[in-house]
Amino acid sequence: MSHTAGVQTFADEVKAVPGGEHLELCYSCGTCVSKCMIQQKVEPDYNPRRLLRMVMEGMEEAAFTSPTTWLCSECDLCFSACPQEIHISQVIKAVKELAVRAGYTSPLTAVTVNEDLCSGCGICAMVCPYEAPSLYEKEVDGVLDRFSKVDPNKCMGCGTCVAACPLGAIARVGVSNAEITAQFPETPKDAPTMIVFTCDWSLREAEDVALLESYPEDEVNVIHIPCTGRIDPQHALMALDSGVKGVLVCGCKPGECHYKRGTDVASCKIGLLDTMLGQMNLPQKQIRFVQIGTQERGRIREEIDGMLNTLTQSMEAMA
Amino acid sequence: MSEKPSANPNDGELRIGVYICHCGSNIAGVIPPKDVVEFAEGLPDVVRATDTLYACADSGQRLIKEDIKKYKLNRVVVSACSVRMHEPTFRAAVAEAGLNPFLMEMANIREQCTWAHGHDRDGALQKAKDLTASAVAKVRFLTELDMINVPVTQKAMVIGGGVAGISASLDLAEQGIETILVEKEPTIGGVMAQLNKTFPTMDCSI
Amino acid sequence: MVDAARQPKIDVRAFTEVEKVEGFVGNFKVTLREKAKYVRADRCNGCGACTLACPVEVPNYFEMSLAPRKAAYVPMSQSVPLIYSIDMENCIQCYKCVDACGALEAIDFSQEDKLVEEDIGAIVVATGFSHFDPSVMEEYGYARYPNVITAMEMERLNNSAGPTSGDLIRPSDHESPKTLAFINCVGSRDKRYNPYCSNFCCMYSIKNAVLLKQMNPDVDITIYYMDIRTPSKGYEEFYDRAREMGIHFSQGRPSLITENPETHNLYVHAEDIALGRVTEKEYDMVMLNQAAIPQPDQNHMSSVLNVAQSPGGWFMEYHPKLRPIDSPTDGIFFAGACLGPKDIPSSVAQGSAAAARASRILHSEEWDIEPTVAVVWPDRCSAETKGRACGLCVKACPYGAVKLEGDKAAEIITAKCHGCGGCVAECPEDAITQLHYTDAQILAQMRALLAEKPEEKILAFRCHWCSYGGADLAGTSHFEYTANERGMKVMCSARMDSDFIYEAFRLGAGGVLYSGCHPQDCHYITGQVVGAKRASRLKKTFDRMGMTEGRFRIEWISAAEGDKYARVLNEMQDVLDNIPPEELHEEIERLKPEMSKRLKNFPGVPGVEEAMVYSDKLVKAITSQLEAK
Amino acid sequence: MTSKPKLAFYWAASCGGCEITVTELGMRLVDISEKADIVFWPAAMDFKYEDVRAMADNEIDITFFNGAIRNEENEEIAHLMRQKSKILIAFGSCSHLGGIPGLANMYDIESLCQRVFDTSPSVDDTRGTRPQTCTIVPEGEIKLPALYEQVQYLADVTDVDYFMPGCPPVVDQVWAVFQAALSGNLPTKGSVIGASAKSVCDVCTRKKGEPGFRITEFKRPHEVELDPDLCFLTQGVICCGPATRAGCGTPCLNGNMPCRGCYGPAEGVEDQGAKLASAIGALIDTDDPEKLNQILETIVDPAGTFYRFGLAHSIMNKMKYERGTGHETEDLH
Repeated sequence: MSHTAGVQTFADEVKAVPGGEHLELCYSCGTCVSKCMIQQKVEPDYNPRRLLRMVMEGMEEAAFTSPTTWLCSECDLCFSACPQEIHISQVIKAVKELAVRAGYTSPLTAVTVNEDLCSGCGICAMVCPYEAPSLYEKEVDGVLDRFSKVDPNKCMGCGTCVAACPLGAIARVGVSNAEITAQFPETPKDAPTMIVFTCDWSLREAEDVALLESYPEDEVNVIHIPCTGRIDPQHALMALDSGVKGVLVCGCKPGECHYKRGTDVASCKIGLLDTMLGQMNLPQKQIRFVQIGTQERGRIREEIDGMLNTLTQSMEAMA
Repeated sequence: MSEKPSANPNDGELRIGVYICHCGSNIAGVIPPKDVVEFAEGLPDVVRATDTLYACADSGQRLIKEDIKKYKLNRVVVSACSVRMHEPTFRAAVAEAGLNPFLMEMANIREQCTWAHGHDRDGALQKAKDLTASAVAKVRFLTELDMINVPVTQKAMVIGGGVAGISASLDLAEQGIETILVEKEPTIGGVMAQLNKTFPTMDCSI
Repeated sequence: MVDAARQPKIDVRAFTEVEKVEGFVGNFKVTLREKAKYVRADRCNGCGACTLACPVEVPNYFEMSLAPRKAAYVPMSQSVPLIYSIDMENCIQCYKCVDACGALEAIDFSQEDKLVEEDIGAIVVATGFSHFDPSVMEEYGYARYPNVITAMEMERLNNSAGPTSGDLIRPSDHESPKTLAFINCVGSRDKRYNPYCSNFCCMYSIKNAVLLKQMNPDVDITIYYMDIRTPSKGYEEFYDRAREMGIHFSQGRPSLITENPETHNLYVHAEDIALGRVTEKEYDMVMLNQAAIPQPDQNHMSSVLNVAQSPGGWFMEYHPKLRPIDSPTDGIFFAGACLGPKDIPSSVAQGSAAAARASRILHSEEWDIEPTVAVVWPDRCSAETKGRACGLCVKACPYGAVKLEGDKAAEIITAKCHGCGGCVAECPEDAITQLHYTDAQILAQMRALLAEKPEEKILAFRCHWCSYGGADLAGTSHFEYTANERGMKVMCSARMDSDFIYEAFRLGAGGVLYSGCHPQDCHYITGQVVGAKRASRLKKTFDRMGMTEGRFRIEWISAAEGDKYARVLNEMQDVLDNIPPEELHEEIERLKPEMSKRLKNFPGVPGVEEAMVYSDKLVKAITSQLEAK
Repeated sequence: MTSKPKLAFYWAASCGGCEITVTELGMRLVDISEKADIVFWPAAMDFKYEDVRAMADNEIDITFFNGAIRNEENEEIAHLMRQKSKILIAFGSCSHLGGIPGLANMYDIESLCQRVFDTSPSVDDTRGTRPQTCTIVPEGEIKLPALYEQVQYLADVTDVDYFMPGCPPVVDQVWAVFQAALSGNLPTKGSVIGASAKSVCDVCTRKKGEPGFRITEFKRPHEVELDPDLCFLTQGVICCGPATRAGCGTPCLNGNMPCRGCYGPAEGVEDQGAKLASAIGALIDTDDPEKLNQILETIVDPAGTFYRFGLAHSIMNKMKYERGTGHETEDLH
């Protein structure tokens, strides 16, 4: 590590980024690592603490190839927990920007835009928490037309844009409209079947995740989405239309969303949908949004059992 | 102190000695003390100006004491550290040489100069000179003063009956000093009394 | 404790608070409030019959509210003094205690708080510390999860004199826990709450672990830590012993505790730093090693005693290395955790140290105090010259040290004067001076500092106790600020005479800082108030004159605020940098006559004219040297 | 005998605007009448249902059917026109999606009647008058077609060949469709004709929102001075353009009014209103439930806004009337 005076080191570059100024204060307590769920859920080598260390030690190459650099979704759970008040996500973002400049690319699968459908409304660009999509213009048949394009290094794959795109012009493997609707169950008329749309992050504990799979499939049908920002009211309605009796959407507590705002987006959409169902004089509680906090171990069981109970009761009442 | 203070206390010849402390590299690492010495030599009534590695050290104090005699100094300026640090030291030193301790003035060229302007050497040097000149200006108008004696009530009060307060009270009382130990709770003992066995003796804390 | 009670020279005044401290070294007058106990100390024999009879139960602070006490109570059976009291806030006045006390007739419901004055030569302040409330850290679930407890609660649960007679049980089901986690640095070393290291918690958690393990070797204890700090004699060895006993140490600060809603078992989420892996372990019980924090009434005590506070709220020592026990006020000393978290050995040592510092004074018949007092030139006082006393000096004095009777010139009672200089600066006739801080001395200093390129300089007036200390701290912390600052020291902002400020601007100073203690810290009780009033008058005057905002600045900077001192100076430098030089020059020249107008009486002050003559000579010597270069 | 193709126009539950569009063809109608015979057009010419009934099946080449299916008569004629026409075109929003009349599906018939016959400010009648399907008068029995419980669109009751959206369809598109139809150039059956595939945003030239743009309060067009160069959404005004099929020629946008969605869902949109809620809901900025409610309350009548023309065509409508999951007996909001 040569810290020659006057020369801008890797650490200096990172420290120059807002939020990165306290980098050297990190005393490696590991709070960020355990507050974050990426290591447990996705990538064992994910470790913000070590990335900070790599930056301090000038280990550019190691930092650029570290999964931490690419997987951090800036949820900032660690920031509010950091006893040294280091804005870790901004440090990581700075590293990522330097990595991109150096030619490294994100290992994540980004969403793609189907230009045959895209009308250039720009909603994807507005809703994205990461500013990954943007509009550009190109000539089509002699006319300047507007399309969206997605920066694959910025896209975290939450699917908020996929749900927001009015025309279904944005998709990603695993979260396309067709893939989601294909998971809707065959519904026996007399079963209290419910669909649980669950985001990848709101259930921190392994036992809660396992619980989801423990219900009989004709009762609780689980559809995994990366983030509740991916929830499309169309899907909820289609599900109910197909005979499903209840839809439970399970996302993160406000302020704890893994993709910054997906859970807020979902509560806006579900709020709107709920109002509209009310206007149509349709029962409103068939679609429920629960926002589960990091400390609400076991709450998902209460929620599912509660909804199953309600559904069974209302079916019995109708019969 | 009812006598009328003199407006013009300096009837005799003024002989000022100026001492610029290096404080090792604390001062000398930022500014050259010799430059300040040279500057001080050019100030009115300064008959002696010199630098010293550590003014507060025995050797430094000895130098000042000897100079007071040798150069018949009647005012002393020490450009060194904070008055909160060594004013008592230099007052005592000049007093030992027979000079009224209030005829010594310090210029703070360490805490308030070289340490605060480590990356502005020119600025620090200029400031050190000005602070020294300012002290020289002040000593011109200093008068001999005597400490004021006040009677002492030989009774102590300790506020807080925790382990520190009890310890202080016992030490005072065992020296024969009447001590009032004040505790706001109904019992003394503080946090310590609430503890289980305490380290390292692992005995009862009470 | 018991020794203190037995020692005849110690007069224990429990249930008593310090109301007021006046006077000075050797001659303090302390007013104590002896709170009503409703039990006569001279009659109570400590039998406890009143407690038995009392039907009211309330939580006992001493047991961390884990156990009740009666309204007629002592906090613990070994209380010193062993005198019961009635907690009138909870007492239902059934008078059963009176009956129980019987012939002793110790219970006296007519008691009231009593104010007592004591003459004291020296004071030792040992007000201790308080405990951080971890319920604000939602991640640990304290106060929501029954089996998350604090270290102090553990002390009581584990104590043979405690509510469970030393049986450690879980609050949720009263079972004895088999697996325990201790979490260190809860609320300390955490910039969100308290940035400092709480000093004793490492040893404290090791001690508790060892005690529990000794009682029950089967119990499984994990201590979560960031660093284990064992700097004193025998500490590291003790730590080794704990490891050898099988206590687990896991490096990594837990980020979260979750609870199984049925079993109330707890899951601690942390990174095992050595492994670089996140762990989630299940425990029966978790103990939070909460930070030591200043007493809730520390701010109040600070103003009662007129002593400053360090960042975080602890009392501030006069000098951290050289005078670590002294307060800035001669005759007041600190001991123990009121200065910052401290363990028992250090607290005992500081108690002894404070006693030694105090006994220097207490063993003397007389004590020297600085002679920097105010003195009157009677022939200038308007009471004498015009037969009309203006009384401003009396108003300015926080100590009642000015005697003003009839048409006789004001007189300063030296024994009462503390030397703030407020009367000196306030006197419209310039009839008062302060020894060692005369107008002539200050003027000569100022002129030397502004000899060269005054428009580039910022003349900073600082009081001796706070702002000068703040400037020192900026230096010791190496918080760099503009080298154009030129510092002047007076004892108190009350001494910062309007004439000095006018003169500084008349001499062409670019900026002037007027700084002193925060009002509650003032060494001279209300000196700062006198200074602050004057400063704001000056500010208004300068605003009216059209002076650029920021050239004259008023800031209250404590001895603990080195960063603030540096910041303020740098901001003032920015102000100057943002005025084009020719505009600044124009403004200075334009305002000079305004300043001179206000200074027309200044040359008549004894010594000032001479100081002007002398400083002209000095300035010439300074400038000629620079020109020679 | 003429060999010219035969055209028919019919007006069911609608305002008649679609018929006016046809008349707006002006002189071009003369061109049409040279190339085709108009055999049934109740709004303009004196034809009777009996005349149509008298025709052979598939005798009419193309029928332009506008209006929703609100009563027995609408449905009856829909079946009749289907039977007699080779090509049946759902003409205009009402027949395409249910249109404005479809908004009535938020209410049950009785509450609608109460409003219309009892409580409307312009009504002064305390007799509780209700339309009767059958009334005896001295001349005999008069029948009125019965109102249906719900408003349906044409394809709900019969097989439709093409859908031509718009409220009303714009004249040039109508002309283009006539030309295509008369020259036999219509696309595959079931297509939407006289419109584009993409959304209104595709042809809107207003400046779109910046990344990260969020809505904190919704406003109605009259509550705000609208900048003609900026996307309505960025001005807090709901615009249905993002999910609405283009082809209208953007007369609303040109008039500085947001798209109201009359051309129905663009390609790729399953349910226009739900999709708009999905797109516009994602623009709201709050993590505070109370604030969210405040923001949502600024959307006056979300269902009526997002489903202004397509409520009868929506999934919610299906849930209410087909799946029987509706609670028709519950009190209205």
